[in-house]
Amino acid sequence: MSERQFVIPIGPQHPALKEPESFYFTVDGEVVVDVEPHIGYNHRGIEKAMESRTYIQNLYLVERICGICSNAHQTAYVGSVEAVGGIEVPERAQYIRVFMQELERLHSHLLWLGVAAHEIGFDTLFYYVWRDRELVMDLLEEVSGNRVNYAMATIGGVRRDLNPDNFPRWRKAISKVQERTEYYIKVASTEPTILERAVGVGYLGKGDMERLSGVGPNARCSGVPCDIRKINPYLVYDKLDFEHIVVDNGDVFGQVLVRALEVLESCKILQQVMDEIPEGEIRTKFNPLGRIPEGEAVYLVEAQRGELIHYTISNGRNMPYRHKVRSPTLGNIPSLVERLKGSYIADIPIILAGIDPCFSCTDRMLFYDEGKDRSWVWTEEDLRKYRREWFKE
Amino acid sequence: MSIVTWARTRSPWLIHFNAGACNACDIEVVAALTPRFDVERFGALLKGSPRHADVMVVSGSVPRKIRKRLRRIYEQMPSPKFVVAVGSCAISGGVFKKCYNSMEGVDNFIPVDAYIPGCPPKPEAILDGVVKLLKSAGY
Amino acid sequence: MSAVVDAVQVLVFPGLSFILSYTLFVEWLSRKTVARLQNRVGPLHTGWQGILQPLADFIKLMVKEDITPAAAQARVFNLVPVVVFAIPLAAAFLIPIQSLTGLYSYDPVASFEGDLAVVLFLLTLNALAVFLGGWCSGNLFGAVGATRVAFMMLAYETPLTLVAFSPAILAGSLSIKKIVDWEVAGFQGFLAQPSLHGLLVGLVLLVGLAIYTVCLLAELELRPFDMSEAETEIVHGWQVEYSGVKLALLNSGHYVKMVLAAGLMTSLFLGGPSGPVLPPLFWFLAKTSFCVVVMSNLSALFARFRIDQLVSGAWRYLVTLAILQVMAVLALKGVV
Amino acid sequence: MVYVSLEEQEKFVAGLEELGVREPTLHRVNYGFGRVSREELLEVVERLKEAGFRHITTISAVDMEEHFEVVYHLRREGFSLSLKVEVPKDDPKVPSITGIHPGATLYEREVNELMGIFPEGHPNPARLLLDYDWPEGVYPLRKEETVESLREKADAVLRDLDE
Repeated sequence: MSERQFVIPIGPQHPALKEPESFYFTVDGEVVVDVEPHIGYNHRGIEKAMESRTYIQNLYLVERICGICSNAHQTAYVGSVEAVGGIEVPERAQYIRVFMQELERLHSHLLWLGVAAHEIGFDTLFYYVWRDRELVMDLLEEVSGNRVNYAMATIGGVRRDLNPDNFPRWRKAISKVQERTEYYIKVASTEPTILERAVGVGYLGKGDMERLSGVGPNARCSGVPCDIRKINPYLVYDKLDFEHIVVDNGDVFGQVLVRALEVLESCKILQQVMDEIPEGEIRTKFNPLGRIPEGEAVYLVEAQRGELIHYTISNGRNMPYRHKVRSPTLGNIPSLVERLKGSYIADIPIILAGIDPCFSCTDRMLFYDEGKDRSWVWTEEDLRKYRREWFKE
Repeated sequence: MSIVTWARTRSPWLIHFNAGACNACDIEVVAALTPRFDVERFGALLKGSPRHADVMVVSGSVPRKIRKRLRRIYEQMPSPKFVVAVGSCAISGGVFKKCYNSMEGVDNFIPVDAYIPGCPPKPEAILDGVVKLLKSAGY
Repeated sequence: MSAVVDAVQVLVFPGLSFILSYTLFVEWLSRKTVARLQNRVGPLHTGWQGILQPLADFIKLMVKEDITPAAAQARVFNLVPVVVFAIPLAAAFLIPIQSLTGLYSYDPVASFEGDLAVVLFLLTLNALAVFLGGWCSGNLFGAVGATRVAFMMLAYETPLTLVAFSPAILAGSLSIKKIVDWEVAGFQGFLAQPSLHGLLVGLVLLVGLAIYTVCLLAELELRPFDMSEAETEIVHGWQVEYSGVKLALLNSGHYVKMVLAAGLMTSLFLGGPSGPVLPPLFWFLAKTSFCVVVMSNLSALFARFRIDQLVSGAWRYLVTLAILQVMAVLALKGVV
Repeated sequence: MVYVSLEEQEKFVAGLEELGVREPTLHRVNYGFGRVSREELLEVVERLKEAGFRHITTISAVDMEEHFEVVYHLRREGFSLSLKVEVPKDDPKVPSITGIHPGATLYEREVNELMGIFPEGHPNPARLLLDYDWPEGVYPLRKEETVESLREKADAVLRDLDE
C-alpha cells in the first residue's frame, strides 16, 4: 500500500448497506484499488439447527433464512425433500407455487429498483417505486395472509388455495404494476443523471463472469444465460411462455435492465398462471411427524437474486441428516469484488447494491430452539425498572 | 408539557441497525418511510449517522460477530436516546433463542425502551410502536 | 431615534429575528415541496401542516447531548458550526428586504458600494469553514466529505462569481441596493417604451439566472450536487460527527444560506423586493419562496452526480456559458 | 441441451464415466450424482469443465460419521451434477479447485471453517463467517458437536477475553 492509499471500511453499519456486512476498500484518491469482503455478521447456521428439527418445523426455519426471498427458499426446500421422499405434488399446487414465486420476484425486483435509485441519490424514484411495490405487497397479503413470510409451500403442496373470484382484481393490479414498470424503464433509460451514474459503471464481461460462476441477474446482465427457470426447469415453468432475459451491457445499467424486464416477464407469467391454472387438489397428505426414506436430492431454484440450491440428505428419520443451502449472494461475491476494483468511491454503493446482496441468506446462523423460555412478558413497570437498573451501572 | 418535551416527541430521528436480522423486519422498517406509511408525518427522519439520531431501531438476534458494533453504535448516539427492538428476534432472540451463535436479544447489550413484536411487524405496527414510545416518553 | 430604528432593524425586523423565523419557514417549505413531489405528505402533525417541524427539530437538537469526538481537533471542530451559522446570517443583512423608514423603501440594514463582493466572499468563506469542519472531525467519512466540499468549490465558484457580477456590470455598481434600483428603473422603462436592447438585456439576465441556479444547487449542497454529504456513500460526509447544538447550528446555517441564496437570486435577477401595490416585504417573501420551491423541485428531480462528473461538467459547460454570458453583457453595455 | 428426454439424459450420464466420474447415476431429470477419488478430483473437474460443466453451484461438506464427504455441485446448461469425494477423518484435506473454478473460493473457505476440511492450495483460506473470537479448531457442522458444546466453547473464549 503506497502512501497515497488508505483503507475505507464500509459497514457493518452503513446507510448503503441495509444489512450488517463490511467491506474494506483500499482507495487511491477516489478510486478503489482493492476490496476485501468481511461477511458473517449475520451467520446463524440454520444448517445445523435443521438437523435437529422435523421436516415440517424446518419449513418455517428455511423461510426465515431471508425475509425477502422467503418463498424461494421454501420452494427449494420442499422441492428437495419431495424429491428425496418421492412425494407427488398436484399440478394446481405447482401453479400456485409459481404464482407465489413470481409475485415475490415482482416485489423483490421493485424493491431493488427503489434501493438502486436511492443509492445513486435519486430518492424521488425510490419513493415512487416503493409506492407501487405496495400494490404487490397487497396482493401477497391477500393471497397468503402475510406481507413478508408467506408460509405458503408445504411438503406435498401448498397451504392455501387461490380464489378465482379475485382473479379479475388481481389482473388489474398486475397490469397496473406492469404499466408503471414500463414507465420506470422509460425514465431510467432516458434520464441523463441516471445514465451518467449507471452506464459503464462496474463493468464485467461475459468471460470473467463465467469464470467466477456468477448467478442471477448479476450474470445475465453480462450475457451469461443462467436462468434456472429456462435451462433447468422446475415446477411448471416449462409450460409457461416467457422470455429468457439476457443482455450484454455488463454494467449497472444492464442490471437495472435485466431486473426491469424480468418484472414485465413475471407479470406475463402471473397472468398466464391465472389463465391456465387447473382444478384439483392443492396438496397430498404428509404426516407432520412423517419420516422421509433414506436418500438425497439436489434442488435448484431461480430465486430473485439467482440460482439457489438446497441439498437434502435423509437417513430415514423424521429430521434431515444434513441440509445444505447456498444462497445466490454468496455466489455473486467474487464477481462483485471484481466489479468494484477500479471504480470510484461514489460508485461503491450502487455497485454493491447492483448484485442485490442479501447477506442474511449468505451467512445462515446456527440456531437451536428449546421451545421454553419464549413467552415471558415484560410489564411496563419491569421495563422501567430494568432501564433504571441498567443506567445505574 | 414543557417545550423541550414537545420538541423531543415531535422530532424523533431514527437510525436503523440490523443486528443479524433476516431482512424481513428491515424492509418493513424502510417501507414505513415510503409514501403509503410516511413516518415523516410525525417528524421522523431516517438518519445514517448515529450522532444525529435519537431513536435506534434494532432488528435481529445479535450474532456473536455483531455484538461489539451494536454497543459501539449505541454509545455513539448522543443522549437522550431510545432503543426500539423490532421483531421477535430483537426482543428475545425469537427463534434464535438458545442458539450458540446468537446472543439472545438486543436487551442483553443495550437498554430497550419499546418492543415491537411480530415476525416481521407490519409497517403500521412499527409506526405505532414509535408513536407510543414518544407518547410515553414524558420524562 | 435613528439609533433605536437601527437597533430594531438589526435585531428584530428585517434583521435577526425575521431572518431566523423565515429560515424555519423556508425549511418547512422545502421539506414539504420535496415530500409532495415524492408522493408523500411530509411533516403533518406538528402545528398546522407541520409548519412547526423545523422549530421542533431545532429545539430538540439544542437540548441534546453535545459530543466532541476524541479524535477531533476540538477547537476547530467546535468553532465551525458557529461560523457556518453566523456567516450567511451576517451576509443576509446586506440583502434588501424592507426598511422600517418607509412603507415602500427597501434599504437593506447595511449597504455600501461593493457589498455584492462581500456577500460572495462570505459564501466562499463559508465553504472553507465547512471544509475545515469536516477535516477536523477526526472521521474518515468527514475527511472525504471535506475534500469533496473543496473540489465542489473549485467547480462552482468561478461560474457563480462571473454570473453574479453580470448584473453589477450592467448596473454600473457593486452595491446590491443599486443593482435592484437599476433593475426596477430598467424594467419600468422597458414597460413604458419597449426596445430591442431592453429585451436582449432581459434574455441575457435570464441565461445568467439559469447558470446561477445550477451553481446555487451546488453551493447549497442540494441534489444533484450533494455529494459532500451523500448519505449512501459517505454517511453524512463532513457532518457525520456533529451532534446536538452543533448539528442544530449546522442545520439552521444550511437554511439561512438557502434564504441568503434565494434573496441574492431575487436581488440580482428578479428585481429584488419591489413590485406593484404591495410593500416590498410581501414581494420579497413571494419571490424568495418561489426560488426555494424551484430549487427544491430541481433537487427532487435528479440523481446525484459523481464528484468528477460535477467538476468536469462545471468547467466544460458552466464556465463556458458564464464567460459567454459576461461577454454578451459587456457587448450590451457597449464596452466591447 | 435443454430439457431432453429421460432416455437421452440416461445416456448422457452414462457418458460421464468416460470423463472419470465413477458410479454416475441419474437421480431424476436434470439431476445426477457421481463419485470421484480425492486424488483424481482436480483432473476430473478439469475434464468436466471442458465438457461444459463451467459453473460451480456450491460445495457441500457432510459428516458421514465414518468419514467426511465433500460434494461439488457442478452445473452445465440443463444438467446439475453432484460430485462426491470421500475424505478420511484423520486427514481432513482436499485439493483446492480454485485454480479451475475461481468462483469456488468462498465455498472452500466456508467448508474449511464450518467442517474443518482444509482446501490445499487455496490462495486465502482465512476465516469467513464466524466471529473473530471464535475458538480455533471448533467446527460447528461436525456431528460430534452439539449446540450446547459449541456454545460452551465459544462462551469460554469470551469469558477469557473479559478477564
